[in-house]
Amino acid sequence: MKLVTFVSDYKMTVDTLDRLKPEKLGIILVQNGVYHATTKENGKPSSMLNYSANYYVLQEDLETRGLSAANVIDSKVKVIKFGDIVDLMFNEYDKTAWL
Amino acid sequence: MKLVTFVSDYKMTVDTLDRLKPEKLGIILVQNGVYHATTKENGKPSSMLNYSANYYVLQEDLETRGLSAANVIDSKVKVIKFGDIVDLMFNEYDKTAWL
Amino acid sequence: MGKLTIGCFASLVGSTNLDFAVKLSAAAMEKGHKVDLWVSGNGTMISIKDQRAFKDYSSLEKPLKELMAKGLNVTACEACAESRGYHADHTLEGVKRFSMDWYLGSAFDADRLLHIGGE
Amino acid sequence: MGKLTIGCFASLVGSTNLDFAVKLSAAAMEKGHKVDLWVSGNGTMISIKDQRAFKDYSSLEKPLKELMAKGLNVTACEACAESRGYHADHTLEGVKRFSMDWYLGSAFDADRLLHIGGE
Amino acid sequence: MATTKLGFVVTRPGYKSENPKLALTHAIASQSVEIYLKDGDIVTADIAFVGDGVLNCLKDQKAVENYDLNSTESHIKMSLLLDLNVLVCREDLDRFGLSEKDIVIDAPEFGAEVEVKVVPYSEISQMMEEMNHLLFF
Amino acid sequence: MATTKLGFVVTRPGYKSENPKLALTHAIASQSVEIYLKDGDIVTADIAFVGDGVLNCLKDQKAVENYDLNSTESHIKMSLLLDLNVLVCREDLDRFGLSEKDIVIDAPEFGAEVEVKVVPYSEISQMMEEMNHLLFF
Repeated sequence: MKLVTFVSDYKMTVDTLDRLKPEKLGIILVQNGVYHATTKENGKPSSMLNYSANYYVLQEDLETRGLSAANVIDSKVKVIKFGDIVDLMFNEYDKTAWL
Repeated sequence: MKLVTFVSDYKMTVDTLDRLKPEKLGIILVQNGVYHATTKENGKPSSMLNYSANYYVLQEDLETRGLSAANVIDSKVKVIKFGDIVDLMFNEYDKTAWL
Repeated sequence: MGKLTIGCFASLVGSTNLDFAVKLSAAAMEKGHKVDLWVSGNGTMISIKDQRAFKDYSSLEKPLKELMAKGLNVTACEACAESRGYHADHTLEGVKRFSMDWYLGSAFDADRLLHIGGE
Repeated sequence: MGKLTIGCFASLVGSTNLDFAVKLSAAAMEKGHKVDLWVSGNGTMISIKDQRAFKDYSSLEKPLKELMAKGLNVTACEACAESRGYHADHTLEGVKRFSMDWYLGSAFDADRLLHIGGE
Repeated sequence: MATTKLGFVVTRPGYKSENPKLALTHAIASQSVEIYLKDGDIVTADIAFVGDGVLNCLKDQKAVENYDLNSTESHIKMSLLLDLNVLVCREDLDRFGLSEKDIVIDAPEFGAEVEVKVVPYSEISQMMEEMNHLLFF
Repeated sequence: MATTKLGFVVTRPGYKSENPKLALTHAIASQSVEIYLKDGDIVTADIAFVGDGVLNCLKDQKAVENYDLNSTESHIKMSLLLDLNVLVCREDLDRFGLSEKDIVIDAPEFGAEVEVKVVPYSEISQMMEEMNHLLFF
């Protein structure tokens, strides 16, 4: 399957992502999930960025928290808007998971 | 201070307990926090049991989850009821923290 | 153009999950998709009418009404609503109330489904 | 005997935090303590009257009424309630509604305070 | 005549949040969805407990006694009565040192003929592949 | 004539839950609590951001623009205007590679005369010792 997952928390209480092995994986960082794209702890990026996946982060949720594209620490994470989420869901992936 | 803390989750998203160093510390495991008293992962007890503290677990919340005093893995954890929580709060501790 | 079914189970004011669901509905409709929004659990909070809009609390009555006027289909879980004291006479005009099978019925012919569960 | 102030910010049906607050109130009153219960955020859900009691959802109207009859003091955050569409005319009899300073006023002479925040 | 398959995946322990319970009540609602569909069309619901979600399956839950609330155990049994496919991840049970004897497996007192299946994660993964939509709780 | 000191401790990041915001609005309510008290009695509110809670203090939060919602930033500034003691844990800022220039420090546009204090955890610990009651958010 082609699965796009939504990560909405900074500290995760589930480890579902470690075991999902879809043919194609997208990770959209939303709400407090956006900190995975912007925040290093003790100089280390979040392990959330270690999956073999296409990464996206929601611009509105960055801005709400005082962050912006300039704060994104890894160029593989693409800043997107709600309309882009719709296109990803319909055109690039066939199933979704909100973790 | 004499601090009694309530732990209501199994997976914690805050590490507050690591830094609190009260003169006297009590930890009451309630709701999904009761699993810290009963559940080993890969044979290892929860690190929640590693603090230098007096430990308690709420009987009602054990039973609701299909657990009982017989499942408590460490004898230092005392099974208590709501009335005991009241007595602990008023007689043994002066401040509370719900983490 | 396709059909998107969104299920949202978390509350309006306590989290931004419902804000997310409403904004995603708007974006999908703008692109010509049909959208069904199912709210269950604390998410049924969105179905109450006359929520006072303060700047300290998120308020979705206005955007929801605008989207419903454009065809957004919003249904609340009846049992979840009733158990919270949200009765039919306090329901926002246009919001339907059905039992949980409605969500599954909507999923039947959905091209995509986004279930927002979590905490 | 002392005074216990409990503040509960999470919801009735979505979590058992309010169940916990009500059971702890009952236990404290049984031991002769005076109890103030402040509900804010989604916790204001407890203040609505006519919540239908299903066995699949926790229901606190009955124990709450019994405890209020015995002196439990329950107050809901007015802004949190209004923003959710919980208005005065749908409030459970005996539950008061004040602004947030009420909680701090209750804390002033409380011997113990338990603030149930969390998620 | 079409079938849409929904996969309900429970990843969190229960009671603190009502979500694990709502997973089961929504899955059970697949039995009455026909009123919204054309003759012959159906929606199926498979349920999987993975990660800390397997803790929902412990037996002897006294939720009625303590919180006047139907237990998650009783909802699992109801799912069995309705012939739903209920999977529990064996690796996660192992991680917690739990076995079949600790969890709800059958519901003869409800008249249920199917049982909970304790399976390796690979089978749950396979189930997720086969579904049209996934719902994580 | 008595004083009760309340310590509001914010340990989680904001917006996903409304709790960090409620910490600030409740702390601000210490300014109007007198109506419930006798002359001369007061309730004070100190606020500390620790752990992931320090992320609430980032400046330039566009919550009004995106969610039509007052930002946590504006509530911190309001707390400064009201002379509340606002502490931010230096070790946690360091852990995130953040410094004073990244977070809300003052609110001259509100007419606030006090500033946010970035302090070592030991000072927050000391504050907690001095309080009569603690409220963790």
